[in-house]
Amino acid sequence: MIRVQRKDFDVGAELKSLTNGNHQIGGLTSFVGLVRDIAGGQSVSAMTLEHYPGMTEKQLSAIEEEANRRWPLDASLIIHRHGRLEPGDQIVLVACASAHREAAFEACHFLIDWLKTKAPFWKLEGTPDGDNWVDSKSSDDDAAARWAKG
Amino acid sequence: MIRVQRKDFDVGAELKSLTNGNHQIGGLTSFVGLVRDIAGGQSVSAMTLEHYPGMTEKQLSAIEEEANRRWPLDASLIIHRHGRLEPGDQIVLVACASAHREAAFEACHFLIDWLKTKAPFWKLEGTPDGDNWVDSKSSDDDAAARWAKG
Amino acid sequence: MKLLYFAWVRTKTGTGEETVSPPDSVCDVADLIEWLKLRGSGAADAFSDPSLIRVAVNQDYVELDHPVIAGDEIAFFPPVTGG
Amino acid sequence: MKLLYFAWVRTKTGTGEETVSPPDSVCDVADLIEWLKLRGSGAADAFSDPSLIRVAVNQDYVELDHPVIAGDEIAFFPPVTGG
Repeated sequence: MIRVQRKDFDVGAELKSLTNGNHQIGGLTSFVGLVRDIAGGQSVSAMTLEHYPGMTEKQLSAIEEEANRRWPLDASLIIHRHGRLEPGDQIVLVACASAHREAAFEACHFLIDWLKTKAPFWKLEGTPDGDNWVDSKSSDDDAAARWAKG
Repeated sequence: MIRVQRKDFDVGAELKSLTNGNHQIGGLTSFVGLVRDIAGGQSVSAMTLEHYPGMTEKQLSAIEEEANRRWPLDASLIIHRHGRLEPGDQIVLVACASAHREAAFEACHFLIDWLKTKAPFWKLEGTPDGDNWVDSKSSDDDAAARWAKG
Repeated sequence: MKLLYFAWVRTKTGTGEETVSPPDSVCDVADLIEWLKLRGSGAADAFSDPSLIRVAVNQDYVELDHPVIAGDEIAFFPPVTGG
Repeated sequence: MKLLYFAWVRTKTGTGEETVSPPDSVCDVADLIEWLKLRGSGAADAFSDPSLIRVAVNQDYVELDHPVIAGDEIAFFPPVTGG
């Protein structure tokens, strides 16, 4: 399941509903991304996430389908927020449940790595020097490249 | 922080208190282990976790310290239950928070892999054929061996 | 065709969305970018370094040699930074 | 010294905990296991294949050649299966 929304999410409730009643699940791995108050040595007072409505959902669904093709998952979830956020706010939740922990870990790691390079979101950071569009990181490209199929 | 307890835990509340107020945290990775209703092709009606009080806490603390030595973590948590559990019940929660997602992912994965081979817990599964002590898995040894320092 | 701009591409072009009808000589994304650069200083600035621009046609990533036709939704934006 | 047994080692020895005073000739864990096997059929069964047994002295994992002395807390158990 994927969701793109402005409002916050409740990690506990989301994880609970993901596994609830499915007793084949042995492991649930999740990742929460949070707004930091510092980036590249500069203090950050706010972050505004712009996205491409329509394409975002299409890309997130494609990423999730790919994870389900690669690993035997019982459930998966991506929630990504957009709009104005402040330090400490939750940005994204990715979760994968499987019979065994390795599949849950790898699929969750894959989802966040791919999402970082494929999902059409852009971050505008508010700093004392003004607003800056965040540059993409080569480390994110490298992380996603690990999952490329040879 | 480590806790060994009989009672259930609230994943959402635990994760929230782990990151709350620390705006240096950019990523929080967590793993929840759950009781499956099937194991090795046999149906499982209940699982009883025996442990070694004292040594359990000592080993979990040592594992957590090692993770904090290896990765720059802002917070880490291991909660492991003991006693009688049923399919769908939560067994263990491992969570790591860091400025960056790679450290959070790797440390969390390390913790659960090492815990599986180092923490003195033993599982007694209730099946239609009677109670069986669960055998250790060579795949768990292999998973832990990945983290051995060369 | 409908053009969409995001992030600093949007702030440089000065608009988030526009509808254009380029001449028949505009066959692929690269042609479209060259044509847009001739239309105004904002676009010329936004597209001054094409290596910084990512393109989606009908919400899928494409390369510069991807064909464009009437009715397409074509989006230009910087490398993504979500998650 | 205090001995602890867990999981199927406990069910085979028939006890979870006992205090013993082995002779001075028992210097290390291997000696202790041999001495215990002579004391009763439960221990002989539990320790019949030493490769299946893990040992902790004072709550740290040790090998069979680890010394044991009066006052030690020594635990015997199968490979762990937590998590």
